[in-house]
Amino acid sequence: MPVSSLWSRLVLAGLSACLVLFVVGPLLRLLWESSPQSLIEALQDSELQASITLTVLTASMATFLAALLGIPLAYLLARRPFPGRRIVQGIIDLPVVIPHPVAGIALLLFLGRRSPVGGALADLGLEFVSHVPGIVAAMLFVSAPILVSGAREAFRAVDPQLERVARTLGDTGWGAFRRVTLPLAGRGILAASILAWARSVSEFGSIVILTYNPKVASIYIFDRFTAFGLQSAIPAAVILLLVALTVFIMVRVLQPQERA
Amino acid sequence: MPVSSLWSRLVLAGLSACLVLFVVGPLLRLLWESSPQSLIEALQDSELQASITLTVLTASMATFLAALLGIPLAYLLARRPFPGRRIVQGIIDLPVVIPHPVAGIALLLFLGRRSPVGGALADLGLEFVSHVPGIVAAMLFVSAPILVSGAREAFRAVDPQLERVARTLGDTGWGAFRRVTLPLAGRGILAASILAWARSVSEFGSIVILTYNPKVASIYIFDRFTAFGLQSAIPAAVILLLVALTVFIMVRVLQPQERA
Amino acid sequence: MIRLDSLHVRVGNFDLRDISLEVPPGGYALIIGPTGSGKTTLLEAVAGHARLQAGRVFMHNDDVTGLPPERRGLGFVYQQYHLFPHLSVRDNIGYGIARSKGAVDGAGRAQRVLELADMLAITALLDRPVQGLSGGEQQRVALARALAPKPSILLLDEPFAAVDAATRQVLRRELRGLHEREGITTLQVTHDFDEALRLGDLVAVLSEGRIAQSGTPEQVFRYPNSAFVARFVGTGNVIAGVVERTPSDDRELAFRGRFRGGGLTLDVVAEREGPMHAVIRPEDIVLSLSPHPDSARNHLEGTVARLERVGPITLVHLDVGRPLIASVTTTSSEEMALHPGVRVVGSLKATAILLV
Amino acid sequence: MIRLDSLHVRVGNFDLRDISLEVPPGGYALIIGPTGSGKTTLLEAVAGHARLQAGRVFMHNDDVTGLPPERRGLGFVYQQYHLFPHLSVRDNIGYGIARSKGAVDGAGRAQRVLELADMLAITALLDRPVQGLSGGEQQRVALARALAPKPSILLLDEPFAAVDAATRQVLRRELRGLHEREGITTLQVTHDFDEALRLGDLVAVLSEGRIAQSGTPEQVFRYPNSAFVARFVGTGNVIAGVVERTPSDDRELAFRGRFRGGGLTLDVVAEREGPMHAVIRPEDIVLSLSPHPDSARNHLEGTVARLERVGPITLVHLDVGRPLIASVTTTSSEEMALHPGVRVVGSLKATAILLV
Repeated sequence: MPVSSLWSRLVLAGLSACLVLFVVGPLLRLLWESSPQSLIEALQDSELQASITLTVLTASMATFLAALLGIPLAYLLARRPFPGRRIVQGIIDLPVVIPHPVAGIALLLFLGRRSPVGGALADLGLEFVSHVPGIVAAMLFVSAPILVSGAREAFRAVDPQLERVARTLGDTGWGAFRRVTLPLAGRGILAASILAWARSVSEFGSIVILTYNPKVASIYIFDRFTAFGLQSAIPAAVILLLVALTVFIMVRVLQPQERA
Repeated sequence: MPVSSLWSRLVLAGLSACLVLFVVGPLLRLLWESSPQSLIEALQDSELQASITLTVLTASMATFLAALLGIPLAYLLARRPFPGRRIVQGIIDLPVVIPHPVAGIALLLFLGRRSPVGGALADLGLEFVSHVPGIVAAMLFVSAPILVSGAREAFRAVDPQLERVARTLGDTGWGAFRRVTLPLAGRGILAASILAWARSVSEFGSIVILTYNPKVASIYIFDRFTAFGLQSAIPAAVILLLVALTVFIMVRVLQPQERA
Repeated sequence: MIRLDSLHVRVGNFDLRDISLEVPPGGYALIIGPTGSGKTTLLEAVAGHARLQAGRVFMHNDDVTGLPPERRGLGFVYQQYHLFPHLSVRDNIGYGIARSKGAVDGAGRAQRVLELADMLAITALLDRPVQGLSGGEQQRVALARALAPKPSILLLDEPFAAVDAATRQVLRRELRGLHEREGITTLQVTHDFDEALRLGDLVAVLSEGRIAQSGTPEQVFRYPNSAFVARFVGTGNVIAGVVERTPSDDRELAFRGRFRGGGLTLDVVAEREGPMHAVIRPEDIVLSLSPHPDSARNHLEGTVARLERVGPITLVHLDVGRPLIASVTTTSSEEMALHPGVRVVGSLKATAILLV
Repeated sequence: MIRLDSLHVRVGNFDLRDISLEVPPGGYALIIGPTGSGKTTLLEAVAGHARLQAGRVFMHNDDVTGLPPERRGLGFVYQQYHLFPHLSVRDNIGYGIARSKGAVDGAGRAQRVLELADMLAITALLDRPVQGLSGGEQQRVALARALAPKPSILLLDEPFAAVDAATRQVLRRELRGLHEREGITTLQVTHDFDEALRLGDLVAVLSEGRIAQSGTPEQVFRYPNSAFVARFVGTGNVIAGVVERTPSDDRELAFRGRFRGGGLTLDVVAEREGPMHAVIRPEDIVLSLSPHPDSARNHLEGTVARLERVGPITLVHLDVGRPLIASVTTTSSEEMALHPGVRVVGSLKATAILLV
């Protein structure tokens, strides 16, 4: 190896290290602020318990809906060339770039009693604004793109020729999908679902507008922070961080080993 | 094509359409609520002007920093097997799953005057909490992973053999990077940067904790919403949505045509 | 039996047209052609993966044109094998059995897998995942998988492209043996005419989406019907030129004539006049060191440009005003002490020149 | 000139060991071996892309072991060509010129590109992007790009693997011609011994990271030093067995002996006793329809199992208790009316049996 590359390597490594430290520093600092006792105490707070339970349930519901509607869409996007596919792909990726309060306001307008859609659903007894379904809707809006793009990539990673092979071996189209494509894409889809679940748990900006009460965990933390100050928000923040980290590690384990 | 597949196609298409409508419906509804006049009026509001200017400037600064530190890291992750690479990769992806208010609290602890890092920087005149640098820090924290992973994929998509070819043709390592890899990864890196910029603009949950004032656009909208109600937040929300859409279309145009 | 009746297939903006071909029951047919000539598309149309614009596909006298692939009862071995990565070798081979018509029970299925594994010498691999297999091993597993449901028709897409030359020879021999034992009607695609010579009963040369020539490999090799086929199958020297009738000899279907082209003038036996290609097989050129009288009508003087030894045969690259390749046994080459620069005479019978 | 001195290269857990080889100035050497034998790794070590565990690389008597690839002054043509996708054909070819030592001005560069494009018949492609090119065209552009900076050494990694057979022949001929005109020391990797026979002055057979044998292609083909090499280069029949000394004939370096193996007993001329392989070239077996006295020491009776015609040669697959392949000219095969089931006698001189 030529000598010059040592120098360029040091610059590369130095710049990279700055970024890594900037990401990991705040998280370590937050963990550092908490003690096992304070976490246990915080977990005994019935309001925090309720908000965590609510977060888990709503995030799970949103992920279920995202999977139910999103996996078929992901398959279509990955495998079937249909007119307007690029446009549909674009629409489904949109929520990633929309500021969260803007998403909240848009959902409020769409699902509020005064809108045709929201009104019709309210007549059926499904209220969104300031109700639990509002939380699920906000979570679904921000997490569906993550699930769809992850599942789409998982389907794409499966060689489409394998389905053809299965058909020459006597499988119908659905049989080939169920016995070949789905098992092969399964891990990727599961990882995408977990990531979508985590994104749901992390959402704040749109839920704060749609349904402040009952409070999901991120709103509970914000509420503690504004009402009682930093120290009082830390234990709940640490608990939510630990949940996020656990989920994250699960996803990493599920995802296929990366290329070199 | 066998008859059975028509039925299964309808189910697939129906489920997919639900999700697409759920995403596009609220956005159309929001655009519908605004009129050109109301937008022009809103744009003349000096407070909104100031918040949009602030948002653009801070997001650009955050993107610049993310690119400066993140492109080298992306190259290392894509090309050089180094010990702990998977861990570094994991760390850099973490912010995606961390609830935004938790990220805000972690940054507050890390960059506040009472922390060693924040204290040292404050002595140098760089204050974060309730100051503009806090906005940039929050934006950098949430957008860096997007830039790094996009740039990493862009580098990966370039055949590493091409650099080897360039070297047998007389290029040094740096020359091969500059004349071959960088031009080929350029569009992908630019698209990732724009996406990171959009993510910075969209951020709310961590900025609201770190620096409420001066207000970036998403906080301005939230502030209007809580202080004056839904109607008063709509024009600003539409403007931010239009900005997001513009950026989004730019990214789509830049990204390489997708595989079929 | 496979019968293709005026198929027309369109994929993107590539057309495969007027494809008619009949492979008799138990026959072994090869489709050859250069990259991009539509070979794989043709196989996919036979398998039912590609939509037909026109034409019909018959298998054993049944019209299967409208049937999906799973109901055509055929085996397909893909160029890249495409083993199922989530299944073991055993489960890959067994995949199709459970779904075949004469539904087999678990024991019958296990029995059939063992039988095939034994036949293809992969018994030791049965419990392995497919990832670590070599090219040749994957090839055998793919073949066993395709044969397991006892298809009456086997389609092979360049089955030897991804293995090295030594393995290729072994597999080629095994495949031919297997074909003879199982009596399956086989249609294989290849870009290698050598393979057709070694394996096929019938060969069809594909060029730009159409069948340029079909027949036994021998026929196609000896009597290519166009300059394209002659070049592609490597019949020998192909020279563009013009045929003229010799004034003294006319009123017959085949007449003695004169071919001028590539700087040469040759006595030929022709059936029509005008622009044609002369095809000369290297082994039809008899080399000698000095001109001497013989019955051949054409004598070409030139020098040896280069020798190329291919096992027991030596190809002699001649310069006779234009490049010409002759072949001699290596023994003769040594006896004549051929080496670059030597002056030689190539003798060539008029009847040995094929005009296309 | 390239000289490799006891190279040891480790990539992952694969080792390339004890590689010593010298290619004389202007020579054309081929490294052949099966997939996974380390051929490409060897080329990368020569180019300076792979780190050496031990050993030294010399080019023109300079020790270049410590130099990065860009300072070794060589051209490298990769198996998959790896043209720069963001540059036109012209800019691909010109890429290396600007960076070569005798820095050329813009006009000189354009001149060199035209010269090479002309030589390789790709002038018409110069302003095209590289995406639409066929395999053969890409191959030529890659070759032109590698030759443009006038390297004194050219490395080729399976340059013909990705083109079809017809194009391969043309390119092979062109490459050999180019080599002779430009006088570049060339080192090529291939898995195809045929290529070595046609192209190389020197061949090294690689097996599991070591050089199993090296020499002229003729030497290696005629006198393989191991069963592996004999099988790999396709010398012919390889039979495992044991050599015994004939009691009456001893005290000499080479002695008459008896080889037993594969169900056969053969008279041989051996240099040592014990387990060995007998290598018999198909063309050394003389076939006749009935036994008749001749000078050959071995007469093997058997039946014809199968005929395989390869152009002017016919391979006769015999069953003599074990399979044995003989080759005859197609003419003889026809004269003898050979077909499966015919009983024949194969005669074989004791001196024609190579023991390894």
